[in-house]
Amino acid sequence: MSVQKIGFNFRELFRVAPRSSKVMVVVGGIFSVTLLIFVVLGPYIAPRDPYQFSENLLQPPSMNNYMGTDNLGRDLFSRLIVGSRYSLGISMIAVGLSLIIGLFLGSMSGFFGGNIDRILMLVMDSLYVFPDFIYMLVMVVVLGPGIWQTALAISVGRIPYNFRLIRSLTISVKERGFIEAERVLGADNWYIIRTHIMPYYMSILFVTVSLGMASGTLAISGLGFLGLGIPPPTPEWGTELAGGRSFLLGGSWWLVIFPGLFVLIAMLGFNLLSEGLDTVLNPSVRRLA
Amino acid sequence: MSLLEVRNLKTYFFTPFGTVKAVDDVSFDVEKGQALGLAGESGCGKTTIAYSIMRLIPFTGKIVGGEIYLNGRDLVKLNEKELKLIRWKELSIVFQGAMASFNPIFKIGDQISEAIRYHENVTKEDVMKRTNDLLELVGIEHERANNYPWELSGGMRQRSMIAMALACNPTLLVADEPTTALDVIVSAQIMDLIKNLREKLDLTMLLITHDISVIAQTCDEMAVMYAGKLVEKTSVPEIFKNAYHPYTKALIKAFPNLKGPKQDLEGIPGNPLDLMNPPPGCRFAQRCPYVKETCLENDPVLTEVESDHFVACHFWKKILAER
Amino acid sequence: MEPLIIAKNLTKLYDLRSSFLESLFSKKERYLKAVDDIDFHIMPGETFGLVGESGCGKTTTGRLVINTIRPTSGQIFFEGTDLSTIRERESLKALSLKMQMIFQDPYEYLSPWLKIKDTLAEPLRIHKSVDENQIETKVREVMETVGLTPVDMILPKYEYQLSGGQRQRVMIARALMLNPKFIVADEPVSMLDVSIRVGVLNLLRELKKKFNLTSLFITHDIAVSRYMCDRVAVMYLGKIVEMGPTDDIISDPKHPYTQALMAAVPVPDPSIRNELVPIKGRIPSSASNLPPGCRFSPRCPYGESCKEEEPELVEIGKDRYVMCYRALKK
Amino acid sequence: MKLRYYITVRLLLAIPTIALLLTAIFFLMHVLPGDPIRIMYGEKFPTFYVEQIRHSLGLDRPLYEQYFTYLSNLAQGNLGVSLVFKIPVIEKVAQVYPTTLELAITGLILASLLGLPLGIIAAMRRDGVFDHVTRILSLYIHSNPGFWIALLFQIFFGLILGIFPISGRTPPGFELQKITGLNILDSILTLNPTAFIQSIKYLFLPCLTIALTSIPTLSRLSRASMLNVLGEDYMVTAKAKGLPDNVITYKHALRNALLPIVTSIGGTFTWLLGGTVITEKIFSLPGLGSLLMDSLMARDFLMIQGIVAIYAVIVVVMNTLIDIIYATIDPRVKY
Repeated sequence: MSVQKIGFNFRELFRVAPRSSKVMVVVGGIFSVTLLIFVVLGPYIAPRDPYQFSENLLQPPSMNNYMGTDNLGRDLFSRLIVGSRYSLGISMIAVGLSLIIGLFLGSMSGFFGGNIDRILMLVMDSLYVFPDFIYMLVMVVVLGPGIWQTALAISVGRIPYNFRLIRSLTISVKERGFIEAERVLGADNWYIIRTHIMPYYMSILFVTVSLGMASGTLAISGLGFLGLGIPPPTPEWGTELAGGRSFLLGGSWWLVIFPGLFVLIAMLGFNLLSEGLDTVLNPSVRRLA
Repeated sequence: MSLLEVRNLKTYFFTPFGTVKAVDDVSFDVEKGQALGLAGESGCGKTTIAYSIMRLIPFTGKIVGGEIYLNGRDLVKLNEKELKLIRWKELSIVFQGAMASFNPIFKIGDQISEAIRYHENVTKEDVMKRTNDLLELVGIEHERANNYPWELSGGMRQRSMIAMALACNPTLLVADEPTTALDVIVSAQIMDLIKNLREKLDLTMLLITHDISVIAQTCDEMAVMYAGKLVEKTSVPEIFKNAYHPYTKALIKAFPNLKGPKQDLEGIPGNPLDLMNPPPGCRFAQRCPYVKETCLENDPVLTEVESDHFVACHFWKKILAER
Repeated sequence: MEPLIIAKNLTKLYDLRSSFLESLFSKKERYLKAVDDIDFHIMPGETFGLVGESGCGKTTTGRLVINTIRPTSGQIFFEGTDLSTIRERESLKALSLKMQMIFQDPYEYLSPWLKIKDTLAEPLRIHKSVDENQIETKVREVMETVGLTPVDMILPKYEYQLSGGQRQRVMIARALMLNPKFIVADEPVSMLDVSIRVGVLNLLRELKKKFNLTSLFITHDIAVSRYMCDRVAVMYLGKIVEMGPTDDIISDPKHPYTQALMAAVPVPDPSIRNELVPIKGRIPSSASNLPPGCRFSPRCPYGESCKEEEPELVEIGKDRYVMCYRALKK
Repeated sequence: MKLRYYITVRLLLAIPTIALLLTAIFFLMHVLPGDPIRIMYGEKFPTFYVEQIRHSLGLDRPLYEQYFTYLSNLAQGNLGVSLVFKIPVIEKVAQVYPTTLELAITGLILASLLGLPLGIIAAMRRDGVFDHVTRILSLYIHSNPGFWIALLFQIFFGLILGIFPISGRTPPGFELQKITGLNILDSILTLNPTAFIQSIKYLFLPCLTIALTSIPTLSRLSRASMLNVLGEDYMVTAKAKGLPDNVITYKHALRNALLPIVTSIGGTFTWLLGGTVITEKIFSLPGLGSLLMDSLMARDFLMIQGIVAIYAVIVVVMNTLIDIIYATIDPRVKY
């Protein structure tokens, strides 16, 4: 009994996907898109100036301040909305950087093999077994604070993962028959990579970006929480959360809960999206058995 | 009463793209001590028949109608618990890809003796002895019992698979493409082995293959399937001499021969049918040289045209007259 | 007449040391002799067959001839030019205009990203051999030739929407697109359903006549080689053990391995009993540990003492070669 | 004999990995902009003294020389002297590493005990209620950052319920004879029940935090692995053989499914170890992570180098160990 293949038509793939995955894609998509709108239009959406001090220190949530105010009287809701620029924006830069580097090195390594591959594999495997969060910490300290420095540190943490993914994908495609057929036709390497291997990357691109966004957000907020992220007064979720911690014993729970919820919702959005997309785009996973 | 009676079997698969009628109203019998060869192309539903008899249809598929009587008992009605008692003891199967059919982390001997241990109340020594005997029976030194499946060659693995299938002296042996994926010489040796075992053990067998010459050499009866339907069934000498159905006739002529004069062959035009949405009428109609309007509208019924010769074709009389 | 293809002392070894690790720690060199010092030639217009079981090196030979892999030693001459001397990218590209390949598995060898239209146009685009506006005409013409009809229905489809036979016809059409002189067909029908095999074989025969194609036809089925080939070479573990005109070999096989291969072909006729295959054992697990003497001796039904020195491929009659002491003695 | 050879080879192979990581960290600390001494003592510190300190640490010598000194010192187990604590780095690290190790290992065990069965049961009841619930739940847990979980635990168990301590590794006045440095193990070895209960009590929240961050990954991996095995042809054979259900599940499926899971535990351990830094910081555990954070803040670069080296050794040893375990349980690995 052969299962009819359906190729790579997204609409068709989505149509035949199980309902749970569809729900995941839609819910995750809504979360992610909303947050991305915050990133782009944050300052226009925020009801108040996130840097504006006021007399109302440590006010609990109210109709004036939806999520209360902090110890300097700044509106927490506005700070968190604008903060998405930093928490998610940096993550986006990091994902982009790590993807470009991972794509380049991974496809070279996988396609050409040989000694380049061996050396790159050794380096990347070494980095891979080492906890990425620890070298992010060290790099952030060495490079100093700043948006680009943080993004660079985080992307380095992600490179080994992307490298391995792209490399194994390249190898599996390279071994496919139609690549050999291209060689017989007289096509050169660059042509083959461009027309026949690149499309394969597209099939994992969305899932990888989405997963990368989740891990990037986690890393930035973690760095921020440890006081190594973007320094105050810039409103970054992790930094806000760490700042709010000292007022917890005074009963100002909102300073901890709301930043945490923002991180949680972002993570949930990206994770739902990647999990759902993964099932939709790789129907074989659910055709096992 | 025949040993195996398949009556109006319908097994469908329900995929997100639609329903695949893999086996659509198929009936046949296998007498005790006989071997029936079931021939057909990939996707014609012959493997699904094997899996239906074993009640091993994967969860996307379902037997939606019909009965399968083994010794008068309807297998379709049995629950999992009752099936466990029947499987391997009365019904065993040789799978297509013997590589994947053995569990890679257990030794060959363990996997064979396991089948005996759970079905019969015998001592450890007896199990050991029987396992070794089985391996010797299929032409493998019994020391090989200590090998892992991946340490054996394809031919030896298929031999071990046959040994395992015979472990509990099954009433019916189903062999699903036992020689595909094997090299020419090895597959000839495996077919020899099956032929010898049949004579030695008086096996009742259902052999499923795409290669009708294998059936010609090993079976008593032959049934031909096309696109989920049985199109012809009779004894092997009869079908090779007096085939009625145009598809059977084309199949018999579809092999280049090695002996006799070199002759030009005629292929069957067209392509195999998509079982997702089969058109009404005879399923072979698009590729049939005898096609008339009625073929496109009415599904031909399997009729007994001579004694013990069943054909599903509207024009069997015309074909008979042409002979 | 000059042969179109000459293979001289052709050898291909594969390094079996699986990993970087092993190559570091294991001094022992393990090689698989996929193709072991073979010679043959193919005349223009001829269909030359390579027959043997899997692992005998027939596919490797095909790839060596088509120049997708390079021999470890030995040469292949195409129209008198040693292929190993062609190094520049442009000349290699030009070479692919003249020789093409049809692969075994039509399910693997067509790119899933392209419509049939583009799959077929691709060779023309890579070589820019036809004007862009001429491409579709050419594609349609070739599709008609190979029986990919109705053309308009098939053009916009993807490979996974076609049946196996149609895919194999696409493969053939693609190989024909550049009007090659020489084609390597690697088991073109073994993955296809019985009912469409003959159609594809017949198509290949027609094309050969129509375009006066020279081809190397690789198959495991000696009966198919009888149907298709003018001359045939039987390979065993990287060596040619018998070579000659197909009809001569089929009517009087000299090498015991050829005899075994023939006996193994099942006969679609219940009145003729298949003879028992006069051969024991199986191919050694890897050609890296060859037996001493004749490599066929462990399986040879005649059990003669050929265990000291390996026989050579010797001409025993007009254009007939055998690698067996016993056949020589007679 | 063969196994011993395999272990030797694996251990030898671990050396380039460790060397590479150490080299990377060395160059990271030395090549990138920023003078560690300057950063440490501040802009106002007299340049003369900075130069003197640089000289005494050998920082004014050419980079390659420093690198080879670093390597030869390393080979002798000398990681230098901490700029802050003024004691050898190795001594300080030796004091604190058991805390991290204990946290990581107990976390890994807890995560495996919970995560693996969840995934395997979910695979067996695929597309059922249990499967869906675990899938959603583990996605949800996976979306909670470790520090957030830790904070919630502190608020709930520590502040509201008050049943678990929320900071430190031991209560004040805790006495335990030190054998391995791992409190739980030591208290068992010395048959000290009070210390045992106290150690567990203090370890509970950090350990649970660490475990929760890894459970989703593990359950997902084991679900995928089990599904893979359930789809194999040999499972059909097992069913066709009419074997009892528990034999099919436990003998044929589970043992095969566990093989890839064992390999993935290495990755989980790496991920989990990264998480210990924040967890230690939040629960004020005196481990490598806290020490690393303090050293990072103080720009104590020799200390940072030393700590990273120890982390590298821990993960590489762990991964090598897993490789060896895998080789002993999978007959297909040839060594």
